[in-house]
Amino acid sequence: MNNRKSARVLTMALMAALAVPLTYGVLQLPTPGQADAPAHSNVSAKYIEAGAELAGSENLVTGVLLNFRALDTFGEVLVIFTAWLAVAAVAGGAREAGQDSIPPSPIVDYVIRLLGPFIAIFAVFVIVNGHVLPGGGFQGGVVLGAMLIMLSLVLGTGVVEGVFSDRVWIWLRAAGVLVFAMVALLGLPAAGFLFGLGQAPALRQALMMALELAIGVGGGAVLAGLYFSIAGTHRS
Amino acid sequence: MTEWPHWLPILAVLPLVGGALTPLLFHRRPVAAWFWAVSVAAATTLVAMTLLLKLIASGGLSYAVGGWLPQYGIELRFDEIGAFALPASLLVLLSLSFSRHYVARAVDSGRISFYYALILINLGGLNGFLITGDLFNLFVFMEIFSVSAYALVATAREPVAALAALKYLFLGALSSLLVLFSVGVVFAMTGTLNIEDAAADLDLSTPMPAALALAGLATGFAVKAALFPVHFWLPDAHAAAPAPVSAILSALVVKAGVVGLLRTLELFAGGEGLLQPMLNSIVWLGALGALGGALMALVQRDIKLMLAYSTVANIGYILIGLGLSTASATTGAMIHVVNHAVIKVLLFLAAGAFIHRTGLRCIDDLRGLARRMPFTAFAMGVGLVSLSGVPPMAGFVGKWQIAVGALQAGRPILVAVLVIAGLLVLAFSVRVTNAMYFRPPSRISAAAATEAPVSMLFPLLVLTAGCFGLGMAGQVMLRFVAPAVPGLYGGIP
Amino acid sequence: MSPTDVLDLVLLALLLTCAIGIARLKDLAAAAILFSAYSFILCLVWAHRGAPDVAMTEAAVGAGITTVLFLTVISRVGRREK
Amino acid sequence: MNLAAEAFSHVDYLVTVALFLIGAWILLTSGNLVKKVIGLNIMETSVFAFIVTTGMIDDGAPPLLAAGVEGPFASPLPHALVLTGIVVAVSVTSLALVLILRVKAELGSVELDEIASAGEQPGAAAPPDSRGHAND
Amino acid sequence: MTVELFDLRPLLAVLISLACAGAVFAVRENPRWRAIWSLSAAGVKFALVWSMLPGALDGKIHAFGFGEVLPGVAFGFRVDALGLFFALVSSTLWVITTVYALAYMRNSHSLSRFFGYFALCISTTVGIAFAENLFTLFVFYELLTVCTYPLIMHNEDMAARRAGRKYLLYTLSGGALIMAGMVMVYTEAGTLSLAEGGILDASAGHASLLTIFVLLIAGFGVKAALMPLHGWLPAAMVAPTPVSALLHAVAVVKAGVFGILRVIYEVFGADLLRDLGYADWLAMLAGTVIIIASINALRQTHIKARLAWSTISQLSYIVLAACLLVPLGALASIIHIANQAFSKITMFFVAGVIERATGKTRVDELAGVGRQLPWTMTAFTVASMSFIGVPLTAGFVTKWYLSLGALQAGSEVFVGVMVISGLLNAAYWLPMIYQAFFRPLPANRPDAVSVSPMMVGPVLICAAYVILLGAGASAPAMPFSVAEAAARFAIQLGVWPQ
Repeated sequence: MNNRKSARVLTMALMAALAVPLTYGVLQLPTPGQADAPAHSNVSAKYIEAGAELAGSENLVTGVLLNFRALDTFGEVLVIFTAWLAVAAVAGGAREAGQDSIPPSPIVDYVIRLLGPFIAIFAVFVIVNGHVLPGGGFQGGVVLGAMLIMLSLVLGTGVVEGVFSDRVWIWLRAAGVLVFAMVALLGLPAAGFLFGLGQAPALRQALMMALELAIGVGGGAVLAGLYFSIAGTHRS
Repeated sequence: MTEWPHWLPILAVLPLVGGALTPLLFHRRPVAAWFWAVSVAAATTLVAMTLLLKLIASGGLSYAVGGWLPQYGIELRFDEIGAFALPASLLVLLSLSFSRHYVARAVDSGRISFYYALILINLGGLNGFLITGDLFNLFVFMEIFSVSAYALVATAREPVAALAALKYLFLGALSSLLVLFSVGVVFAMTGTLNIEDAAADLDLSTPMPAALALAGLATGFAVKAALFPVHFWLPDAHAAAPAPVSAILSALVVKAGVVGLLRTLELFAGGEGLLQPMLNSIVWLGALGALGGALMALVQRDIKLMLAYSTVANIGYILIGLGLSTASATTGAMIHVVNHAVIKVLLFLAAGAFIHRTGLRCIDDLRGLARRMPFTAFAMGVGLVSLSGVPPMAGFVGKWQIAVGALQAGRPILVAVLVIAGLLVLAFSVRVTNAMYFRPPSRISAAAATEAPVSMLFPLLVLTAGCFGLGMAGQVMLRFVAPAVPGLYGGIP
Repeated sequence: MSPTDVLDLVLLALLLTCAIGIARLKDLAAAAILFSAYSFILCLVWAHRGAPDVAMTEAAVGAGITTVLFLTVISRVGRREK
Repeated sequence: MNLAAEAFSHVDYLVTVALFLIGAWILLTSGNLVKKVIGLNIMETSVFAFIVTTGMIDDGAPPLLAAGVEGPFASPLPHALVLTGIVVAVSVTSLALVLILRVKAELGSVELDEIASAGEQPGAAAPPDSRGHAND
Repeated sequence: MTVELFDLRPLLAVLISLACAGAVFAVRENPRWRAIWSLSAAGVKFALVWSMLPGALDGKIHAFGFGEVLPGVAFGFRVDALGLFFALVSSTLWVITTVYALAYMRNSHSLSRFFGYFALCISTTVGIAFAENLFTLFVFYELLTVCTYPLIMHNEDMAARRAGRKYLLYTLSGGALIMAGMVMVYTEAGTLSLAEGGILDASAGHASLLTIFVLLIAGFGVKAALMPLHGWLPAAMVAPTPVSALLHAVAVVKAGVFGILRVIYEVFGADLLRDLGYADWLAMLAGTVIIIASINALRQTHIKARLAWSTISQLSYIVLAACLLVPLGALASIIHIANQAFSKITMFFVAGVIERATGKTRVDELAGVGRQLPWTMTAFTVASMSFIGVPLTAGFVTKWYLSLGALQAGSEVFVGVMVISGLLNAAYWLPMIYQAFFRPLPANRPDAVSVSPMMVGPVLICAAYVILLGAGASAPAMPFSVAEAAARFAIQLGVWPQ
């Protein structure tokens, strides 16, 4: 307990020591919000000016994610899949027959049962309109995941997880990685790895849609899977 | 084959996708999973070799992902630093081949396919980290190999594994955040994420924000590299993990931090005034790490802890070399990154073979094993000798270059540090070899042990040969890495 | 000082108070709930910064999923911090 | 005076710095593993807030080029980065949480003090596998 | 005046005993094949080294290079007269010692390990002798440490382990010093290859030159048991007698002094050292060591311990002579490598024989042993005469030229040192001989066990050689002529002051 005290004092000193240069440093950064700051004038300007046509998405964020910085997105899909792999690999021992964490009140139960389908539809909507409206694969995916988790809160993890067999779940979770890899490799003979989808508009739309769906489904399934692993399931 | 332009992304994507597929295709089929993992790693090694040939033939390679101009898309590069991908892939291949029988005892059967998947993904993340020319992409790949590394530590059966992994995770996440924050600062200052562009645009006239970014990047990568004051996460994690994982962590994942520091140096190549203080402090911290790590290694009873602390010491050497920023010291550091990787994998795998056969990991319990497991013991001996930097073994080349660099920089004290640290390494090497060779067995499991299976001996054999070969090949490697140096320190010679 | 600025400042102040509250709370469950509120405020800030995508994601992940995960774990390991 | 103006124009940055420090404080001082993870999350969100701020633009529109919307638009790049970052963050958080569950199951507590006092120095004496001793 | 010619023999001479070691390890515990391999390898190496003698005598230099490991750091062999001289001594003695060891070590444990490392030691010793540059020298010097360690630890008991630990502590630290010195030499001179006349020059500045000198001399001085770095040598007495012979006469200590010679004559060079004046200090040290070590030897009661201290003092002769930096001094120091080797190995063999035959190991137990083992004790007498410096024995040659050298260098004090140490030698060898021959064998002393001729034979051969070295020193193709040639190169003087 005593060394905890000293640790606190030490950390406090560290924080103070950090605070000064951090504050001083950020104060000298270009003022946020100014249109002439490098953050806007340099690359972003190009995106805003030509990004929509080049990337074929009026939602520039989606365009950046799926085109200019698609490799990041691929990495991101992999990180979250890796996270599930990791959780599954580690949780294996810790998983006991899970009691569901929070016993929900009947009203919450009812509301969530009622909302479930609508949320699902909303998620799909977010996914498929990612190129024109706010949203896209991830955004929809996390909504999907949130819905699955809410449902398993009220119905019990086992029920929701039982919808699919383990093998189906695992393929769903890998969907993002696999589809992404396929799209990426598709380009190899032609324009190159993760080719800018700029060539044929029709093909572009199809591929982007496929990517968005895969990312959404994969993300949702993984997030649900994370919850299942942590909450523990009724099946060993 | 070398004409085909797309090898660069494949280098990272192949192990990543291969890893993701492992549990899908081979869940609960350990041998098949092992075979798959080994072949993927082998293929990756071939890709890396192809790239190396291209590099030697035609100088640095650059690849615009998706055909977008580097500044707007993501640029991949393959330079002398990124060439570390070849030893990385090769060492992972060897560790995987070693794992076959090891995991059967060290990892729950249900998790084995995950184990292989995580190792492959770790390799993919490392390769991506090594070849990317984009700051944020650097962060993403760093997270890939970090997350897989945290999990790999926890796949071990030891009860403390989870806690060790958690410590590792907290420190790792902290360092990742520092890096991400600095990336944000650089973006706010330059509006670009491409390392070369940023290096060109970065305004170093007003020191402060740049210094902030530099400090953040340096600290973040220093934590990843287990530089002395922030090394404390390393020993527990590396000792708790399964031996092949310890090998990969100690040999490769930690080195990623060093590579990150090199990239930082590239990013700030313009600002000698900024770099010099950082480099100085790195030198002294490296010296402390070299001595402290060796001392701690000396007092350990658990052989894997001993090896883990010696990693801290060797990182110390490497960072001394980086910080000195004389040509020979820097090249020495780069070479030692590779040579230490080979040595350390050899040592951890040999220790793993002992643990696999006897279940013993206390140095005093290894007595008499040289008679029961002669090849493994020999490999261990060779590894320890070359770790201590005795010529003509692998460990010598880097230390020699660093020592020469230290004298050229007019800091003979650092030579003394290197020499003393080398003596300490010799001291604990003697402890181990004495136990293995000149003591009667003290435990039944040691007296009854049999030589490790071929799938374990083969990697040991290759690595032992490597320890000799790399010692002889110093000149070659020196010529290879030399071109990378001028790009690093800007004004400093 | 335009009303939007005022709104900004209020939100930022709320953020800080939430964070400090989390630091001070000894009850983990309460801290987790407060973290959810914190994330929600943050996503309001972002929505107001012209980043709807990020706001949406943060709402679902930060305020939603992460909090649920926290609560699940806390229900297993006990909610009092010593 | 000038400093005050600076501080006001950079208030977003200052707040993110404050949040970063608070998160770090929790992460470093709390002895409870779960609390540490919460602190980690605060740090992460603070960095995200920082990056979003770099891309914001005064009374600018979201980067959605629907017909008729006039600029200035906020920079889309930071938003993309932060989206990625959020997913990474949730991955790390969940891994940390499941590790905590295992620590609880194997060492019986999630309080570092209790763990330290309860048993051996973690890692230092990682016990030789029972297999080994069983033979003796 | 010297011709370099590419030649495979230096490499072969090193590899042959390496191969022998491999073969011995391979044949596990099969005594016959072990003996065959060891002896044949010894013979072949002996022939190889001798075959290079004529060339070396008329100034040819056989060389074999592997090229550079790092810039300026090459790995290669170069057989000049000095190296050949050292190789001659060690390869000659290896044959004899192998024969002796085969008999002495019979029915000891893990013999393949013993003879394997035994061979490795000689391999590395020849490597040291033929090293073209400081780096190669250092590599083999460290290898020698590694290879002798298992021999010292052979008995695997507490005492052996303590001795082994002490040995490693000393020699490895010495290696570290050399390493540091080497780096400094490289940064000052830009090369590491040894050259007559030295590779350093005064431009390096006093500070670094002195550091280099101290580092290198101390580093090699450890193996050369130069006081105060001698601690490991008496402790290593616990090793089996052939090992002691190896340590004291053939390999280890000689590697040390050889290294010192290389440093003095071919890293610094006589002229530079004369200007710097470091050598005088080293000479003083050596002189005092000669006296102190002799006095210590006087106080020892164990035969082998007395031999050890005598070794320490004898080695300082070599260092002292080398530090005179004059031709005759160089000659004396080089020739003494051979003289001390043969005389001292005789004594160790004798000690071994006595131990095996009568089980006696202490000086005061020697009464009457002369009657039991007349031949052996005669050999012992010859050896001790040589150490005392009686004419017609090897030791006399050394003392003669050393004194001449001292006069040549104008430091007569060392002649006095010669005389005193001669008296001291007499004081601690003669009583043993007196005991052995002129004191009656105590009653109830059991008869001596008969000792195999494979042990007595080497004793007599060595003794004969001691006389040969003394009486026929100037005969052609004797070590003396080689030493003379070596001294010429070392000191870079064509003409001898007669």
